[in-house]
Amino acid sequence: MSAGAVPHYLPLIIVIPVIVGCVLVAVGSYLPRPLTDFLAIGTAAAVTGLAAVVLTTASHSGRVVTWTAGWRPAHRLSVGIPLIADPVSAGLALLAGALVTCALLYSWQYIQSVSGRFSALMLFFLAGMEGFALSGDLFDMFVFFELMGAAAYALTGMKIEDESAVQGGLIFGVMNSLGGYLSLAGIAILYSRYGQLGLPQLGAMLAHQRPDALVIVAFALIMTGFLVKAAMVPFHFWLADAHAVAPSPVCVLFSGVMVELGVYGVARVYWTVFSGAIPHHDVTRAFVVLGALTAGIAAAMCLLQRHLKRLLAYSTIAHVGLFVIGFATLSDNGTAGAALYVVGHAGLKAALFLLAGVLLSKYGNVDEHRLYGRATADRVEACLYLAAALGLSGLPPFGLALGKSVTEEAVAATGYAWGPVLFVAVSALTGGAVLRAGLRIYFALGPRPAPESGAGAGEETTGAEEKPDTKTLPRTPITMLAAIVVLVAGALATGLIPGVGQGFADAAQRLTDRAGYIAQALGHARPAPLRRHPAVSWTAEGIGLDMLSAALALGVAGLSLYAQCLPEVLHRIFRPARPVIVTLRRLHSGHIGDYVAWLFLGVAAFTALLGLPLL
Amino acid sequence: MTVYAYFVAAWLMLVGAYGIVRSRNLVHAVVSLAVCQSGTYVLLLAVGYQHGALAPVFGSTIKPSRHVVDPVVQAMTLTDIVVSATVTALLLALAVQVSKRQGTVDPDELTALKG
Amino acid sequence: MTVLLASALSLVAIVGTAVVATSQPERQAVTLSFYGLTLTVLFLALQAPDVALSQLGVGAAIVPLMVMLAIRSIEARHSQPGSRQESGDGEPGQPDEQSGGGQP
Amino acid sequence: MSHRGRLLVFFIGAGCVAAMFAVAFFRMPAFGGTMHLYRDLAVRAAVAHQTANVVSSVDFDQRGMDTFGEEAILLASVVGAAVLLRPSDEEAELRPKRPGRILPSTKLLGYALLPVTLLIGLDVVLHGQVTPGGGFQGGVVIATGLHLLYVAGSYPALDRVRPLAAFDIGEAVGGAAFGGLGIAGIVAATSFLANFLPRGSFGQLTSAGTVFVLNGAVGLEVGCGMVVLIAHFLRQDIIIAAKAEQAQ
Repeated sequence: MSAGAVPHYLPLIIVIPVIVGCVLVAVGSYLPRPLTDFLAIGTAAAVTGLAAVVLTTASHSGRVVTWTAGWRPAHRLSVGIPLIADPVSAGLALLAGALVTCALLYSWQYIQSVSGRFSALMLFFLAGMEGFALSGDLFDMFVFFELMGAAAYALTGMKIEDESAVQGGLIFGVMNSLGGYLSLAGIAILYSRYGQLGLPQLGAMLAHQRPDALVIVAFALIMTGFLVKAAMVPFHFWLADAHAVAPSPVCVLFSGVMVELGVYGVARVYWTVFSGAIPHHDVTRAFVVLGALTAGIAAAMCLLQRHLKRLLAYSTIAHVGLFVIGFATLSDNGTAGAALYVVGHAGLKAALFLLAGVLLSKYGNVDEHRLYGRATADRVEACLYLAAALGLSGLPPFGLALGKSVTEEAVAATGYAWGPVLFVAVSALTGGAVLRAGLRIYFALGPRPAPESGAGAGEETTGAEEKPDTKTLPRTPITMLAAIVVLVAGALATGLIPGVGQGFADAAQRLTDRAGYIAQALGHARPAPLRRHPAVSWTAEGIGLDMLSAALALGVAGLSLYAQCLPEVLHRIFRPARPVIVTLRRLHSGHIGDYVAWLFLGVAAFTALLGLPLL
Repeated sequence: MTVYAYFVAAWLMLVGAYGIVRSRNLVHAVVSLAVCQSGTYVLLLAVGYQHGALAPVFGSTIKPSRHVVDPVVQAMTLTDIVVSATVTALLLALAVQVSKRQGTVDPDELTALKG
Repeated sequence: MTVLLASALSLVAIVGTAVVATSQPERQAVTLSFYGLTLTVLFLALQAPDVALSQLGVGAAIVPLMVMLAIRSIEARHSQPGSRQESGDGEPGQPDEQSGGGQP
Repeated sequence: MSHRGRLLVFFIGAGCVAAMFAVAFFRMPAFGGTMHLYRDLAVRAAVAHQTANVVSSVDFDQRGMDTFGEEAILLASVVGAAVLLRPSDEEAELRPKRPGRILPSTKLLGYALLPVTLLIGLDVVLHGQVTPGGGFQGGVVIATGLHLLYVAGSYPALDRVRPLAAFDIGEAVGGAAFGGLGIAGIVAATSFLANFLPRGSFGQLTSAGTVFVLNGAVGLEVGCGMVVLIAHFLRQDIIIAAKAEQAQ
């Protein structure tokens, strides 16, 4: 297809998965399993290919814009809905497509799919993510937010034989819906004054306005839905519950791209609609506080887990906290670094979840303590796990390390000198926890943990009763391994391919360019030429910090493996922390009422943090 | 009257959320969530209302004019109602399964997910 | 007109509160259905016949019906262990008068 | 958290959120005011496309993308409910018990009302572009109507007129047709969901171009989808039971 025709075909990225999903619903029960699997994987791959074409076009022409149903804007107003792909949204569309392809490849033949319905739900989920990433309209974003949600709740609760799965799905559903409704209330409030819903139109109207209470309240409410999706403290409770119980290939999508789409929603809506009205430093302050709190609490929770998927889920929350700090710098480099961080993280975390799924299929549980030494024969898996875990803690040359170092530098440059310290500490703690689990499971290092040991016996989810995603597998199927290898290789490639940093820096400039977005969406304006920017690439200092966090992660892993063998003095140092840990654990109670109460307190706190200094 | 409708909407949202917080039954919590969402319908339609204006459906008797209430909020509310029905259905299905697996639908007694 | 709107709004607020305050879910299906009807009236008063029609079908009939069916499957399960005879009075397959919008 | 602690946290949070709402509401345009920018644009656009029901024009023409997403949500949740309410490994389907005693008048009313509601539903679907209603509303009426059979006391009768596989296909065809018409818009007029069919004259049954066809697709999807959705709940209630119970 020629470059000029690309905008016309942009909606296909959203429509094709829905249509194929319909086909699977209609005839899925009559087709043989390989055919439905092939159809689903083929569709996901085709969507990925389309997204790649759009990304290429967008990085040349700035943005790919299409107004659905042909309602082009006049006088900066329109009745239609635009789909707008700038490099960041097209990149996310590509990431979502690629991860769904890998997840479906992993599921090939093995994940129990009731007459093609698992594949159909995955495709609807894909459509929701693509729609959310590409939409240029507030209400339309809400619709696709809900589509993501509807498919995701069902996918979470799929293993109906598993008592925690259905509860996790329910909690996820209630929290996300509540967040969505508060967002919708915010949209209605904004609409009452401005009478438009498109992001570019609203951005044009709000530019250079003094923000009054209506704008701030609307902003805070709209953000709530996205922050719930992004699992920021104290909206994060649902994530660990949902990830712990969803089938592994679904976790890949949750951790790899859905949660990040929440962060994207925050960045997109702030940059295009509100950045002209709400001063930058207030937004930076609010989100840096939120991100730091999230990263800290989640890193501590991560270290406390023995349920492998729950452990990985808390590590995701901690990393999302760091992404948010990166985007909150509101600088080109911070944004570029955080975007690169997201992509690098997606590949590694996806690989780790799939490895956890393999363990579950082979050994019947995901409890780190029970799995001790069970998988010593799985050499290939052990290597992949070790590589992914070290990559997660920041080991170069994975793309994650590059993103992390660029973000650290930008955060420090914004005036938060403690930023790099936090980044290194959180990477070391979460990476250490992941490594600890791997060293126990694959290498039988450290003393054998007692099945009922730990600070909070009876107060935690162990993962011993988790129901497998598949029939018990004697050995790892080649399709599963292939999916994992592709993911790890992809994560490595983002750090090694020259020019990747440059591409992300250009993409970040497009995301933060409000005027350019509006001009190109509402008119036929050519994109502004890109500013020259400092190189986004490996630096000696960054590599040093990355190596440091990887080394510290190894240290953390070693310490917690051999905690029993430490001298009494060291134990005494940690004793005052015990009540804090117990309280922290108790707060994650799995009680829906608690979570809703925290959600409202969170909205109030966030609004106060953002709005009070402005009034 | 100038803001009464808005306050009714906010009341419904908050009272629905309160229902979830103090709920002793997951089905009750799901229904409360539906009440919370109905607050958004009321808010949307209230935003688009105009005193004395007619429904935005023209016909042989009503000539096209601008003296109608906002059709856009109505379209949004329609979507919202579909979302409500479908989300409620999924959550009820999950609640039914929770009761089968754990033998209770009281959030205070559900213990599968902790820490 | 204003009086009609104000009373419809007040009714919705009161009935909505009543739905949340009904702690026995069996009765909630009924109050929810009634709440759906009050919302329908409000939407008509707000000049939104399209929305009122959907609300009538979804909010007053389909959703309460699903709530009722969900409650019955849950109750049937809870009265089972140990006392199989007891479940006889909640005989499945026999519709009771609580079917929200079903009653003509 | 304890019950009291939970309520305390909630009341602090909700109190602040209520204050936020209040502050915003007093800065919003007053209820019932005359300033509705989008309304003015939408009415003009609907008239330009010969669509008498402006809400239908917004739903299927101007903001058709929203409705496409909405239909996908419906499909996803119907499939999701089917997955969640399937009989689990320890369960099996039970033969439905004989219905209890039903008053003959209730039965008669149920059967008599069925064709009436179906006709009303069809009418609501077909006239969506000119009168209030449309595919969604009509589909819901049809789905509700079918369940009058259940109220009339006959689950077997309901089961006969409701071959689930066919309804699954119906809902999928409806959803796919919506997407397909959207793509046809790209082919015929370069943009997704473009209203490329002849638009007829204002207020007629055949007016409004694609709005008419899309209404039909949505009617099919919603009607079938709602029936399937309720069917899964009914099945759960009536015929799924633990294998152990069945053995008795």
